[in-house]
Amino acid sequence: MTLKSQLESLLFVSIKSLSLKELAALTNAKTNEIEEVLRTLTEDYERAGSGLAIIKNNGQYQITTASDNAALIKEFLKSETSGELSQPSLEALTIIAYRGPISKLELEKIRGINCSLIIRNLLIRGLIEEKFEKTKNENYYNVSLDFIRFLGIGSVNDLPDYKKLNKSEELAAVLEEIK
Amino acid sequence: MTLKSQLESLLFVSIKSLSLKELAALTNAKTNEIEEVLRTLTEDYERAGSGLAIIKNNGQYQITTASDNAALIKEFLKSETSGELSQPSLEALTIIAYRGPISKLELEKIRGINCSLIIRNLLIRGLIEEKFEKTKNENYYNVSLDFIRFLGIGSVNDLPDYKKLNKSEELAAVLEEIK
Amino acid sequence: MIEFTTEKFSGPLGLLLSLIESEEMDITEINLAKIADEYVAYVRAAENIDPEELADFLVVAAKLLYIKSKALLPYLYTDTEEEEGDDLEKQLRMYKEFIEASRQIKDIIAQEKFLYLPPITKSRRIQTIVEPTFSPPTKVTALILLEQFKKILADLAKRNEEKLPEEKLEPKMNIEEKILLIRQMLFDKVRVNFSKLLRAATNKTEMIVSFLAVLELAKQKELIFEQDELFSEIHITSNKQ
Repeated sequence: MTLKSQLESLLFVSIKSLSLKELAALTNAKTNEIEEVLRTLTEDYERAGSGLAIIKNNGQYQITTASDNAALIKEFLKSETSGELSQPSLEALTIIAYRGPISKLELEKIRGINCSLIIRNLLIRGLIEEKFEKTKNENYYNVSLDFIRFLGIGSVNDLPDYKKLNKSEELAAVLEEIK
Repeated sequence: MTLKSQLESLLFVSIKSLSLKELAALTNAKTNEIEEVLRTLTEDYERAGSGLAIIKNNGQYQITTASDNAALIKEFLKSETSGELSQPSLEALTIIAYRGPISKLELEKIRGINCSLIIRNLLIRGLIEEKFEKTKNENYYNVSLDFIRFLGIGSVNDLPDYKKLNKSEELAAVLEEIK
Repeated sequence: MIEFTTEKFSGPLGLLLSLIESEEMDITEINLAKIADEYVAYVRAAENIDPEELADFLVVAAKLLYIKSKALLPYLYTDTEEEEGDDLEKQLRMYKEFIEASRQIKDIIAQEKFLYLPPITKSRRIQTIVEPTFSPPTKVTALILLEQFKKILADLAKRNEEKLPEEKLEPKMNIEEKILLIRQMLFDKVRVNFSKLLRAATNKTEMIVSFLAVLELAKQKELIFEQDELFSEIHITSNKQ
């Protein structure tokens, strides 16, 4: 693949913005060459009226949405994370509330479907929190403090029938299978 | 901004894949118009040797990195590729990919064996999706966008011999008996 | 007989296909008839077949034996019954097409051409939208969570109870039972007509089982067969007297 294509892919997936130096190390190209290609790419996007744009800040590069679409995107992101939860999300949230800390795998075993997207959505809405358990080499999930307060309780222990439901045999049976 | 630009921006920021209907509601455009623009966009990316690609499955769209940069991005993200598929899972997945939407009964008729467990595992891995068909009072299965991404293709239409296997007459005859 | 490992096939059709392919035979009804004994012998000897899957293996065994019996005794079958063998042949051909496709998919997966999504992280979104990141659904309350959780537990309890569908385990008359029955018939009657024995079967599976039982008894030299001319009635008597 061309350097241009590689740079585009890298900026696209990176969580943080990338410097010329970092990009050079990743692609085995020279920094001035990369700088030149990124300039072309930036112009390409502008000329083509692309929905994406390359922004440069402090020598760091990043792909973002084109500024002309800002209003649309803002509206969309707002709608995406507001409003009621879908039934699958509500169920996942419930299980995390009563059984947290719980791993993604455990949650998926209980729900019977892949939960990557649901977890991401709940995380972004600030309803749950992720914590990496070193000993188990896995992420575990809990409901967030914000959500607990939102429910008007002091902790998950105050959830109705918490003690009984937290220890439910049905769940234990399903989770047992994982081991 | 042009519709093309808006679609590009929306796909880039969305947590989940977007359907033509959702995109239509967001952009106030018609679904067939959007479908046409997305087709052009997909071709533009391919022709320009872009680092990005548009993939499609079951009327849902997503924007991803180009398949040729897979090794580079894997290295960069230090992502682990998901585990091996067992032979039975691979078989079931193949049949669902070529023949989806397909019911459990049809799948079992083709494989000659009960597939409950395999379906459950594929659902948890997010490689297939389940949809309840009201008119037939039965669950139907399709491969997911994650499956498309896992293979690095644009849609199921890119699978080898897709047309032939999707429309196989022998298959139709075998499945006919179920009814 | 060739040794098979479970990796080589998955399910009854996979086994059948590996048998046919290892003999380098085409998938035809005649070849299926030839391979029937090998298949049955394998299923009988196999220890690695999941008991829950055994029923599915036996269904294919029954179909194969039906095809075989038809090849051996064509006069017993009318044209309307053609379909059974035709059906298995078609099914296997189609299965083979998907197996070949699955090999190609395996190759595609092995190339590791994964497509990656843009990251959706809080930090990235905050750049676009400066708003508090806690956005709860308005209608959720602790009581709703309780109600949901109870429903989930009820569903789980139901799922845990779900066993194999009953139809899978429908009692089939086994060969041993049939052998006992034939012995009894011969004890009572001295001589039995083969066609009558088959006609007594209430369904195809039972007919196949009867046929197998007769074969088994013949193998053990318990029976004597007499036939006046080709394709005429076969008379069975006991060898024990």
